Amino acid sequence: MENIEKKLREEAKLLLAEKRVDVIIGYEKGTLPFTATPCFITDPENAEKLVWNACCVQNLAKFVHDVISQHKESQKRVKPEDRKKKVVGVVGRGCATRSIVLHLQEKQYDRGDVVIIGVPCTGYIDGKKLAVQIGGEEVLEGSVEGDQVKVKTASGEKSITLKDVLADNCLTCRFNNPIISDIMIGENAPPMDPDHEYDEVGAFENLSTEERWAYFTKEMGKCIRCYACRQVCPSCYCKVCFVEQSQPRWVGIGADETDTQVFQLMRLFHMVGRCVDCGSCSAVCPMGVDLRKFLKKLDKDGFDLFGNRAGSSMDDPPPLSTYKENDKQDFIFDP
Amino acid sequence: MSETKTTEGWEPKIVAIVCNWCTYAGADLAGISRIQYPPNVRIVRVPCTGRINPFYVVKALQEGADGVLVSGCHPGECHYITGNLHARRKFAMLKNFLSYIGLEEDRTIFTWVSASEGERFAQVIKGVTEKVRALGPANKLVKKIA
Amino acid sequence: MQNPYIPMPVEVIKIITEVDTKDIKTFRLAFLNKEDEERFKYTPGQFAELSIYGKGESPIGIASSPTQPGYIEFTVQKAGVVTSALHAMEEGAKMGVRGPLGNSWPIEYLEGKNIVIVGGGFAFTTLRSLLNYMIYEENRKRFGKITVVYGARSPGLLIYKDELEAWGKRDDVNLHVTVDKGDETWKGKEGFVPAVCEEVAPSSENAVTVICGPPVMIRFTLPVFFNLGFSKENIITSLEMRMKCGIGKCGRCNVGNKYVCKDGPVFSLAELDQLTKEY
Amino acid sequence: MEKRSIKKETLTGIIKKIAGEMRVFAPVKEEDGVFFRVLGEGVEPQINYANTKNAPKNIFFPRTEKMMKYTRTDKGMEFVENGEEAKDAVLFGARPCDARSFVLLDRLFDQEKYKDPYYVDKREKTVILTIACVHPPYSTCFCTSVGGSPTSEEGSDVMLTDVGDSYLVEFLTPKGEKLLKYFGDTQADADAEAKKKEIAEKAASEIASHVPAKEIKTFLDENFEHPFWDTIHQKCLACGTCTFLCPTCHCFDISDEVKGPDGVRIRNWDSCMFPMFTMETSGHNPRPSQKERWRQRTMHKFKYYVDMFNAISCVGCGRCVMYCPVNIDIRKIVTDISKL
Repeated sequence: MENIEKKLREEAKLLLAEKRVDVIIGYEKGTLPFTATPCFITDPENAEKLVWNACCVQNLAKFVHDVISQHKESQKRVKPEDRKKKVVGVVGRGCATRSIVLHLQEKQYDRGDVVIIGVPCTGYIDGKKLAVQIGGEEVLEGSVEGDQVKVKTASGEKSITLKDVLADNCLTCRFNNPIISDIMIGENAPPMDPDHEYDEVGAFENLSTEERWAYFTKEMGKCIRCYACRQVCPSCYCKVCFVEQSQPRWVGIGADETDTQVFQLMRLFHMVGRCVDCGSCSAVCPMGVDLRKFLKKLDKDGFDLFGNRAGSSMDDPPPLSTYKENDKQDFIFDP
Repeated sequence: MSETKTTEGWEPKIVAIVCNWCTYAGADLAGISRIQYPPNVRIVRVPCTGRINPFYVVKALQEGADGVLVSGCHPGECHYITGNLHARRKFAMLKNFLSYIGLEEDRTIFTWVSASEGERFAQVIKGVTEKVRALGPANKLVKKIA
Repeated sequence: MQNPYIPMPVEVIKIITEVDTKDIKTFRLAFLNKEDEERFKYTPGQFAELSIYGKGESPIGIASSPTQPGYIEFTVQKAGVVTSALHAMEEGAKMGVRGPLGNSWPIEYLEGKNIVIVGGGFAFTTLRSLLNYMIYEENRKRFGKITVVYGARSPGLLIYKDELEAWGKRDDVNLHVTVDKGDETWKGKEGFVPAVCEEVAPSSENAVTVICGPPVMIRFTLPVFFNLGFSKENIITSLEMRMKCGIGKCGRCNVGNKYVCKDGPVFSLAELDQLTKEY
Repeated sequence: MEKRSIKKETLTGIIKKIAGEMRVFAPVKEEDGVFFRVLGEGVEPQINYANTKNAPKNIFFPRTEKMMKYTRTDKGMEFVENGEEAKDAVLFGARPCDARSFVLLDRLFDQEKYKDPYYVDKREKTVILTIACVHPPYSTCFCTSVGGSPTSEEGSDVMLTDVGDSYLVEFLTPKGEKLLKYFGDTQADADAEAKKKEIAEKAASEIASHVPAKEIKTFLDENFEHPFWDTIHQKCLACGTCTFLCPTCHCFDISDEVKGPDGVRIRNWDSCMFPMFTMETSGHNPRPSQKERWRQRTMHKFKYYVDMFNAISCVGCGRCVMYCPVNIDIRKIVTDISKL
């Protein structure tokens, strides 16, 4: 891991110094234990700040989209002959590159707008799982050493197996190496355990309708409508979200719990063939809503029905933007 | 069927979102041919099933529809060539997903009815009404206010 | 505890379509409860939240003058959810009004001074209120010379046409109406408001100018008044911001350490200089 | 001031007894967090917890609240009634920082000219029982930097301090004394009071985060335009986590909802972090990007509120630090500003 970090910094520095990119979006150390936070590096000297470890959570493709679209927006006010191109470098793990593939398929920007520094990924730590392991205590200090996580809390030090605190989406990740990249750092990471990726969904499907409804309403009842899930999602890039449209107004924001259910339901549904299972939405949710339980179902159905896995290949377009004559239609009612 | 919820005097309210070229014409034909079918549907006409935002279905449920029917042209007969084929994918996903979160499967029904199928239209409405009647009044995702 | 969020019921007693494009209308409202009319004591320059149940509220400047008892008027452009609903209303409809809100044109400060009113487009509403207040028989002597420059893009977009005619006939109001571009029937001035102000060149001697209009008009008009010798204290304008509560709680019209709804919307240029440029 | 002493193990019983007679909001364990909720029957109020995930502001200023109801008649929608009136209630288990947040919110909601009846009504009818922090709950706590302390009495009606084998119960206001009867007759002795003083000093000294929050005002006064603002927002997601969890953030939106013949006007939390917050109908947005929004949030807390109400609008609870999805740390921002 350290070796990767070192190479990453070197490559980033070079890219910036040679002006092949205008900015590099990566992770830097955060202010709290076990946090790495997105950073934007423009000065080659600052490439030293970059980190790559099990605390790097967010899908950086979100920021790639933001930076490029903001730049394009700002260029509209510039005379055509004076317009500048902005190239964004990004530290891309498997899921982030899937999102970039998706952005490219959805014509959000061109391949030339982004330089992907591919990194192999072995998963990130799920803060909520970690909290459970240490009994909800505050982490005072922490580090990852090999396959062990060392945590210091007020009641002492503890060593936890990394695998026990890795996020669920990482544990069963099918694409933990970049789908596309311009520069690849290090060797491909060993595969995770994708054979079990739908276990949870399968178990949930086997519950009764009422049990599933009870779970759905319980989870959505936690939502405080801060929209962190939407904001962090690389696939949620609409300029005006349906939630904020006022003419017509699709969904209310308060009074009734069904409004929140409908908001979440429709946001989730917008992820058909577009969710790369990066886990960012679940990771950022301050209320711990189990969004993945539902997103993974869409992923499963997308594969079962249309053989699609979002962003897994440039040649495999989002399933709802295409069709096949012989698509399954056993759900069609025939009286 | 031990615990079917039926409220005294309750009649299912069904929103049917249908395409202009096939199913709406089919409904017309049913009318012209004086074919009887239950009066429980409220028809919303759209140009093509491909135009239907899945939100329409959810919104109808939230506003209190006991069931939602979506019907368009048979595959291969779309006025816009492939609108219904795109729609088919959307609705396959939507139906599964609504059922997954715990909505009764028969609240949302998708089908095809062509312009010449007046009889089929009546059969569809009959079938849907029966299915929804068996489920009883919708109580999930239904907005309440005040 | 008086609940400042509850609107007072009013009836729309008259609707006047002001412009050719029909998207600006004046609504004359009468209070359904007499005591509400007492409560709603306002000064020109203030605004109110017009409330349409089921649609929401929209902050609109009061276009009538307190010297016109029995009703209040609002001139509204059709734009968002509430204003569209308002435009769909008919005479006799019931709605709500909450206010009066905000500060007002500084009447006391204006007293004894010569007043130059500069308005553009449909932002003329609260200026009309001020003008009608000043020229009211009992009030007129409290103010000096009154000069009015009012402009719109085209003759069809001028609002309060009947009143413009009446004001034009008065010898105690020096009225200049201009349009950016006239048509075959237009016999008045053509030209932008700043140019007309320059041409009219009101003296800054003991004078205050009250300006309200689109930002671009204000931007080009201000230098004209600086050149004429108006000090920043004597250039007064009204800000527009997105507002909800109207009483300085909900936070969205916060600019610097002011709430535009509560501490404004009227500010002198001197005051605006102290404010962060976030409006 | 009345002071009582109660045995530690009796506290839960006392709270439950009060809850049998009126509404009690208390910290309750829910899955992986502790939240302020109405204490239902058979639910244990948390006593030994660090701090709740949500700030208790939602008790006086809920995330969504009915302001009035109306109904459709032949003549259109007509007003029917106000929102519900509050009932007597007790907020148990607030931390001193959170209790202090109400004093700050009062300055906005409870002004001479315009009182916010929804907030004020609930606030006036609720007795606040605070548990002093014997140890700072988190390393991110920085209450002492913004005018509070782990044992600050500001905003509390009754304060409980764990002095070892018993709780010292101090009734700080007449409103608090209404609860006297629940806390027995054992008068607190001088010993307990001495102990408390000791605890107060120790707890304050244990606060690990120090932030020069008061020192940055002069910078903020003069630097609305400064390159510093150009970068702090970059990674901000524009979500509302910081503002929604903040005990002192109070911005809201008003909207109408209708279904069939019934309608309500409601208010919902809003956030200066949201792009739509200041968007005008015309499309003009005075704060067009996240840069302006972050500047607003910083300025509002550390300058505007000070100008308007003579207090920093931050109680140092550290929730925004802990829960910001991208680790934008207000402590770091303030510290960085102080170095400029």
